[in-house]
Amino acid sequence: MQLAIFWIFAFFMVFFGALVVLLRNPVSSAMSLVLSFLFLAGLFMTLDAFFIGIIQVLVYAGAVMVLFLFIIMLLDLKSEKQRKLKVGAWLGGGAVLAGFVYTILHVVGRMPGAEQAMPVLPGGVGSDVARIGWVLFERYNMPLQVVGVLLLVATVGVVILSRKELK
Amino acid sequence: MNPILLETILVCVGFLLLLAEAFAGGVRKSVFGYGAMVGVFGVFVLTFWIDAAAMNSEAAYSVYYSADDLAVFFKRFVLLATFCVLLMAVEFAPVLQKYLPSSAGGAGLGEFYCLPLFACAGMMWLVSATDFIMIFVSLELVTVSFYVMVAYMRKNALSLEAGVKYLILGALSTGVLVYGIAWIFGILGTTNLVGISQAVAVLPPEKSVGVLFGLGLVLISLGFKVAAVPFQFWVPDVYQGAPTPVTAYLSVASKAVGFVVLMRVMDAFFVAPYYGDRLLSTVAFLAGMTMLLGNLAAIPQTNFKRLLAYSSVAHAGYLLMALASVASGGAGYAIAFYLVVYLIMTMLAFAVTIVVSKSLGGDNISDFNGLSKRNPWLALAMAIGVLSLAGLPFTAGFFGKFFVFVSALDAGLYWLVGIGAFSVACGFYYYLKVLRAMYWLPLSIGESENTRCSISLPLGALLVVLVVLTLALGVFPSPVFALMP
Amino acid sequence: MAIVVKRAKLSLLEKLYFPALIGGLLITIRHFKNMFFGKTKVTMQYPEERWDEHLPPHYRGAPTLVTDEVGRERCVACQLCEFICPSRAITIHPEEIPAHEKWGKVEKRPKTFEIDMVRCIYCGMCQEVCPEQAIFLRKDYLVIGYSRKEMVHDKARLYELGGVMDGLVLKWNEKK
Amino acid sequence: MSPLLSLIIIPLLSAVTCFLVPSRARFTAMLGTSLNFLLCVGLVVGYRPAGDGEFSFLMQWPVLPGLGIHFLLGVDGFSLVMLLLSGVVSLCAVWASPDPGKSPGLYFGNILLISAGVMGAFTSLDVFFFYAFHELALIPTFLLIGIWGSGDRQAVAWKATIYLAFGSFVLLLGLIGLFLAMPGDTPTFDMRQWIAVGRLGEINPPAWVYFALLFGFGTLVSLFPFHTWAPAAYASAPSPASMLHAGVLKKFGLYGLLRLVVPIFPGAMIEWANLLLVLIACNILYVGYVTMAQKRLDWMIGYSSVMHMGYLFLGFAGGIYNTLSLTGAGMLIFGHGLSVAALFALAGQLRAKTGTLEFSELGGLGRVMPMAGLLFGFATMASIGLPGFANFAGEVMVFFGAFAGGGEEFLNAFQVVTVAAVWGVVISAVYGLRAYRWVFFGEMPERWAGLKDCAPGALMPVVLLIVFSMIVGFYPQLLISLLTPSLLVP
Amino acid sequence: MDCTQIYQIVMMPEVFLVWTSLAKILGLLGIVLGLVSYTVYAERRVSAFIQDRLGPNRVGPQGLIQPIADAFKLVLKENFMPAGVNKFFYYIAPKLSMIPAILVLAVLPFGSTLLGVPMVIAGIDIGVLWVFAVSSLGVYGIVLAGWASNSKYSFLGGIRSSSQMISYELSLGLSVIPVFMVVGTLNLPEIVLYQVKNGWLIAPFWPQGFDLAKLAENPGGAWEMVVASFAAGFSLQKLLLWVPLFLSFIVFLVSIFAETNRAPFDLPEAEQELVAGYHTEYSSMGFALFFLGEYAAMIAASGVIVTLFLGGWSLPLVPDGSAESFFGLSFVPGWLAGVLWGFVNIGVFFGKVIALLLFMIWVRWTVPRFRYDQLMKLGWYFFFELALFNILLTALVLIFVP
Amino acid sequence: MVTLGHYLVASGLLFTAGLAGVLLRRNILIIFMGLELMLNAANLTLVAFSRFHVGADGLPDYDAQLFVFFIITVAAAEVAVGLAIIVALFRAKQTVHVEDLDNLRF
Repeated sequence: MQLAIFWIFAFFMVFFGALVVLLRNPVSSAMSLVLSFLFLAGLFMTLDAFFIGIIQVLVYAGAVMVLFLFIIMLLDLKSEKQRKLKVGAWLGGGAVLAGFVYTILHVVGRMPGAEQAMPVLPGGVGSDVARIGWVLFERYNMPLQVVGVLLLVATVGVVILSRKELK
Repeated sequence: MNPILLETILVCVGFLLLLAEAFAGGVRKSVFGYGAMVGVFGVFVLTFWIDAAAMNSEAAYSVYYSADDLAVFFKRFVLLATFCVLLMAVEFAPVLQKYLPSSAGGAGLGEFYCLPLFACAGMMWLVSATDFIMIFVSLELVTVSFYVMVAYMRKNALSLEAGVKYLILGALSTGVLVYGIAWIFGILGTTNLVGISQAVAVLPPEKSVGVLFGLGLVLISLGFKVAAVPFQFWVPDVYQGAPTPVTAYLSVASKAVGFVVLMRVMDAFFVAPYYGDRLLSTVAFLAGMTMLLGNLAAIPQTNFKRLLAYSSVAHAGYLLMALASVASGGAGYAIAFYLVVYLIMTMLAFAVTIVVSKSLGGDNISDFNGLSKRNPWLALAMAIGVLSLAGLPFTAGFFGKFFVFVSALDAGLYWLVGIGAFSVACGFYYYLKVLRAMYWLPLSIGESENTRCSISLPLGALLVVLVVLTLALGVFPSPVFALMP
Repeated sequence: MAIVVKRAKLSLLEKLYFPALIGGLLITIRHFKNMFFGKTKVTMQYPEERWDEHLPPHYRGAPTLVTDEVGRERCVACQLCEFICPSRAITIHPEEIPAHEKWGKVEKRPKTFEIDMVRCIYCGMCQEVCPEQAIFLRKDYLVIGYSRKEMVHDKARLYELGGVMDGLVLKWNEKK
Repeated sequence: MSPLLSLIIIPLLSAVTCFLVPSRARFTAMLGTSLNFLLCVGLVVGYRPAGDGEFSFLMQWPVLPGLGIHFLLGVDGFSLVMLLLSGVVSLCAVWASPDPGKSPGLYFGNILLISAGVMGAFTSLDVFFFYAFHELALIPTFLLIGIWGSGDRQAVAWKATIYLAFGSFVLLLGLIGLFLAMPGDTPTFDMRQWIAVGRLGEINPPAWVYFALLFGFGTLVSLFPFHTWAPAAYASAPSPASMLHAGVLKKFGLYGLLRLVVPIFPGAMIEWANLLLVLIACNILYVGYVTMAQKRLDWMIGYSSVMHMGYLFLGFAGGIYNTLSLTGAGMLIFGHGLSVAALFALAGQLRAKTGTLEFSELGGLGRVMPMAGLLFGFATMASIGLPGFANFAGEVMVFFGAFAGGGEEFLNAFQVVTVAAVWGVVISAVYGLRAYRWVFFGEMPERWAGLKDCAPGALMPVVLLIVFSMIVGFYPQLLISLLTPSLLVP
Repeated sequence: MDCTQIYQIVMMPEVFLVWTSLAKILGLLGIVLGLVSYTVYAERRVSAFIQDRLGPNRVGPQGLIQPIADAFKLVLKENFMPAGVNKFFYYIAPKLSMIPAILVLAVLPFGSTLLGVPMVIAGIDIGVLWVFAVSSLGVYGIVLAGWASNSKYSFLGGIRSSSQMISYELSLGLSVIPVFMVVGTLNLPEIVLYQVKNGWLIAPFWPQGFDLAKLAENPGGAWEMVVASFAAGFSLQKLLLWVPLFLSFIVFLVSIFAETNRAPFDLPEAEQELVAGYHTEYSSMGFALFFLGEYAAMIAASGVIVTLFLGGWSLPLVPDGSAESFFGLSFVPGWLAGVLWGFVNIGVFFGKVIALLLFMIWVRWTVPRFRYDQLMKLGWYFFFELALFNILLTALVLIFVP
Repeated sequence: MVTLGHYLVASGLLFTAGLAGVLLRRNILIIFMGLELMLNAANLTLVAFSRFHVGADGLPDYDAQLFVFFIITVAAAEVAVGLAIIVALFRAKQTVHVEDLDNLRF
């Protein structure tokens, strides 16, 4: 059961992830990405990371990708015309990717803990949101502040960069 | 004083300036630039009062925030760099203004003065970070600030292109970094550098493949940040396109903190020779390629900022060489000193570029033609700057190279030193091109010797200080060592 | 030239928006309440309730032809109405009245008289122009049919709708 | 404060003054170099050797004690000779320089910077500053050639500067290697300690250091395969630059070889002597023949100066065996410096007058410029190494020393090369005298008829140089007594 | 296999969970879909009444069968696909707009318990986040419809919708944080239980501590009991909390209007400007799905508001489904009382939802539409700050007032 | 049985897909999407590791989940800024193809 769920989610996640790259229409790419993220969120849930999974949907599928879609539509990007295929670039890129996949398989294959089954969590421990909250505010308060500054900078930046007329 | 207050104060200054900028209508925008400078300088002064003991060792942040000597030194470094950049930014304002879509005078400048403050705070956090989470977060703060600053001149296609390129490459390196950290965390079970070094020491060898994989990815990402070949290809475009003060900032401060992170990360893995050896050889290899390519590619450049970009790659190569020779013990000093002198001379070069490009409207090397006839002193300052970059004795740059090569030779990296010698000769070649333009070549047709570049008082003062520092440190470098960790 | 309209300066209360909002809500709920409890009476339940008895005297319904009190066609097929009709709804084919007919004094009468009710706009110009006062707009508003053909009122139907009209000027009376 | 410091500071200050007040630049430069010259003479006169291997007029400031870098000045006999040479040539260079035309401040300032550089290099006892002061001259040379040079000046300046920069960087690496090889815990750049350690044989630096130093110093001195920058640069450079560079600055390399390499690398020098000798032979014979083939006076002088470096290297190579050879080398440095400076000064004057130095276009100038011709004759003879000039004394000592250097074996490499070197004297006589004839004798093209002889002010420096050369030539002991104690064979 | 075996299988925890969930899903879907169609009907009727009209009253008594007639009409119409559309996305967009609205319902506790089964399909710990996450997906349907239709009106509608929804999601998310700060959980059933105990969040000093059963035992002391329970529920903190929570409620409510594209924020489908916005080019079932999706979203949103602020399924007098007696009526056995109370709770919940729906309809026919820049300004300059400030206020109250 | 390796390979493939987008596509927006894929692959790796390495209390390592939280936040900010830049670029040059970004050449 667990395995089946994993396979479904993982397959579709990777499948739609690949579609992002393969599809010519930017909107299709973006929608594939959304689907990929949704399945990824599903995988998070199979890993008992509900909070992360939901945040994934909320932030990525709900906000980031809408922004993408919005921009694609705003710029009125049509399907990519078949530009001259650069064989060299594709071969080079393909070689890099193949090498990367090989490396990952190699690394995972040689990792001692890779065969380990998922440990069972103790029951009745309550919400993982609360625990993440505790860790966040007790241990990682400072990075949280830094992220706050980061968001401020991003906001200022976006206003500066996208406002029609600066005032 | 608790060291963590430094960044807090800086961020608060930035925040207040932003608010003031938003609500104060008629104030001249340069006021905010000077305000930011005052803030930076104030924090710089405060660094001499901090007391690492004031940090609560029980507090959670003590795990991932360290106020050791290295951190404090580079905090000061970053603050000074920010100060110079802000000064240059105020000077650069008219050029910037030209490329901003604004009706009212000075619109959008206030933010330009505030963003360096946040970037600076990010870098200060970064040099203190001893945990991958903190490293990641503050690195991103810096990077995002730079995205904005690089693309700031948004009516200028060059700046935007630079912004996009920096964005793509920056985000790529972020992705790689995160994936690498994930692997390191996965095998070692911690993101804390101290914890990592403890875990690495007792790690059974059959588990090391994953760590090595992650470490490699982290190295690649940091290679992007410090512009090491083959991850340097974004550098020339971004440097050329970005507003000049931002280029200076990017090439000095961002690179410096990249090296600090690299040092800290490498430090954590040195406990295990398995990683130490591989790391060192990798870094040495990178250093060789970086020096070679940076210098060779700089030779045919005709744009000064682009030239400085490649030269900055080359300097990254020298720094990497020092990093690869940590076995010699003095490498840390060499890196720190090199970065300090690099700060001074690069700022000098960029400050002059700003003056020239503001008056003559371009930053090609040909715009420097005949500068010695126009502004002899400006030309002299530039000459001293580029000669220092080339590493001529009696300039600070020479000491920088000297220490680097001493440590490299000490560590026995002879082949690397050989490449280094070749690179230095190349370096002479292209730096002399600037000298040639300023001293040999006549003015461009239709220009008279009387059209001088005007230099504002603050920038002139900055130039004088930088020249004096370049020369003084070229003769008497010990004050810097006194400040060093 | 552009006309600059000055914005009214709003008081704080007005800027707050909520009082006005609540005021608006109250108004609408009052309407709702009145309607709900049947206080408002504006809508007629049409098929059940009809207009007929409420129609005003000047109501202009379907155009019709009328006969006089003695059953004569008043229309003399002068075709003025056909001519005046703005929507060209009227088609008249005149014919001579055979002398052997009972009212064979005048020369013409409509052989066919058709008003296309799909086109008719109930303007009443035909009535106005008619020298014989033969065409009248009556109070029929239910002009319905299942096909276009049915919507064309022929002479018989027109007379059926129009009925008898007496007490009017009869110019040609003595000749009849 | 040591008088040595003023030797460096005076030209530096003068240079700054030149930059600030360009209109009075020549005067300032003359004043500064004269002062320096007098100071040098005074130092030589007032010098009392403190003992073998000891230095006088010491002063020391810590610069980077952690790495053992100090600002350390001091002189012994050898350095004094070099200082004297620098003083004379600097003065003459300024004195003999034609009107620069544009930017006199920059022009004289650069000359003074070169002067300050050589002064500093020869007075520094700290290897770091010894090296650094030499580099000080690099950029002024670049500018002087590039702005005021003649012919294909830009390419030449470029080539020379890159060559020198690369050579000196390799040299720096060699010095660092040496530094790292120093025994003991306290790092030091003190030349005295290095020499002492070398003499005691306590140091065993890796072989690459020797080659780095040989390559580095060799490039600066234009040792055979690395010499190509030199003739072109000298030919193109304005005469004061050539004078200073060929006369003094170039000798820095030999100074370093004699000072540092001889005591520290006796083993390597013996082991690789044959290689060096081959290079020297090439330097003398091959370059000699190339010199003969030159068609222009400035190129000829440039090549001749490269060729004469062969003698100096011979002295250095033989120096591992006897002091005589070393002393001769020291003497020859002095003599050659004077003679080549005189030649370049005159060539500069000629170029200023005629605008060309092609042999084919010149001829018979002795008739219109008798004084210049006379002095040129003297200078040529000095350069060939005829008796009566300092060069002769030096060459003789070198030949004797080197010939004896190779030991008892008959016809060993040293002897062969020495014989070749003696043949080189003949070669230099051939080209020197031929050039003299082509320029000052024979038929004179019509267009030179209106030429005037050089002004006395322009010839005085040449006279001064020749007089110095003759003094030493007639009384070599003057210098030998200074040189020998500091150039004792280990 | 006899009955007991079947019973055992059915009562196995996993199987039990499956079929009860299925039952709940079907039940809830039925209710909600019915509610959707009748909301459409209500919209028409209410708007008519407000405008002094009668509205649909022909099909069935008072027009109550009208929704069914509408449904038939829509299904039977031609499904017309204009030229030049992106077929795939044009086809899929209406579905995308419907699904999220229904998915939100999964975490809403629409009743207490019925026969011991909690009346929520998935009482997960991250309930509210689920609501936000899923409802934020609703924008895709609209945006894609606008884009795929190859029509300017649709496109503008889609663009407006996406930016509007993103903007208001911020204040939406921020405005409920005070609720979590007060309650301390994201689990929606627990939030409701908190309100049952401590009073509704919209009015935190609501009486607590009495229920009708006790009241029935002692009818004479009713007044005292009411007063006492008021007193028990009252505290300074609660009184002060009322301010931020009320602000939260307002902000949330307004943001919900924007999120569901309801007037006065119905710019994506502004008839006067954009014909019908993103669904201009849709007909038949495609159009119907958009319509239903919009109303389903309204219902879901009302459900969330009810759950978060208005006490969920609880009325102060209504015990949860475990009570032993039903108004003290002796002929009702204990188990039946529980069932009845369970139904009452469900009824209360949907009653509140319907009230809110009516409120939304009422507002729609009262308030004129905002201009686009006003809308954005309101969201970013006012509600965003207000929500932030509100969080701060709540924190201050929670920390400094005992 | 689902093992750690399953998740790691899945995330690795996702990372590769993202990398492919960056390397092979010329549309900046798609490249950017590829970058997001890469970040999310890293997130999956982190969460998988955190779940499979339970601590002494039997719970997953929440540090990693927190890291993921930060990554998501930062990525969102990055996307916002990035898209702003891309829009500005499009306004200036009417293109989002990397091949058209050729003003900066020597």
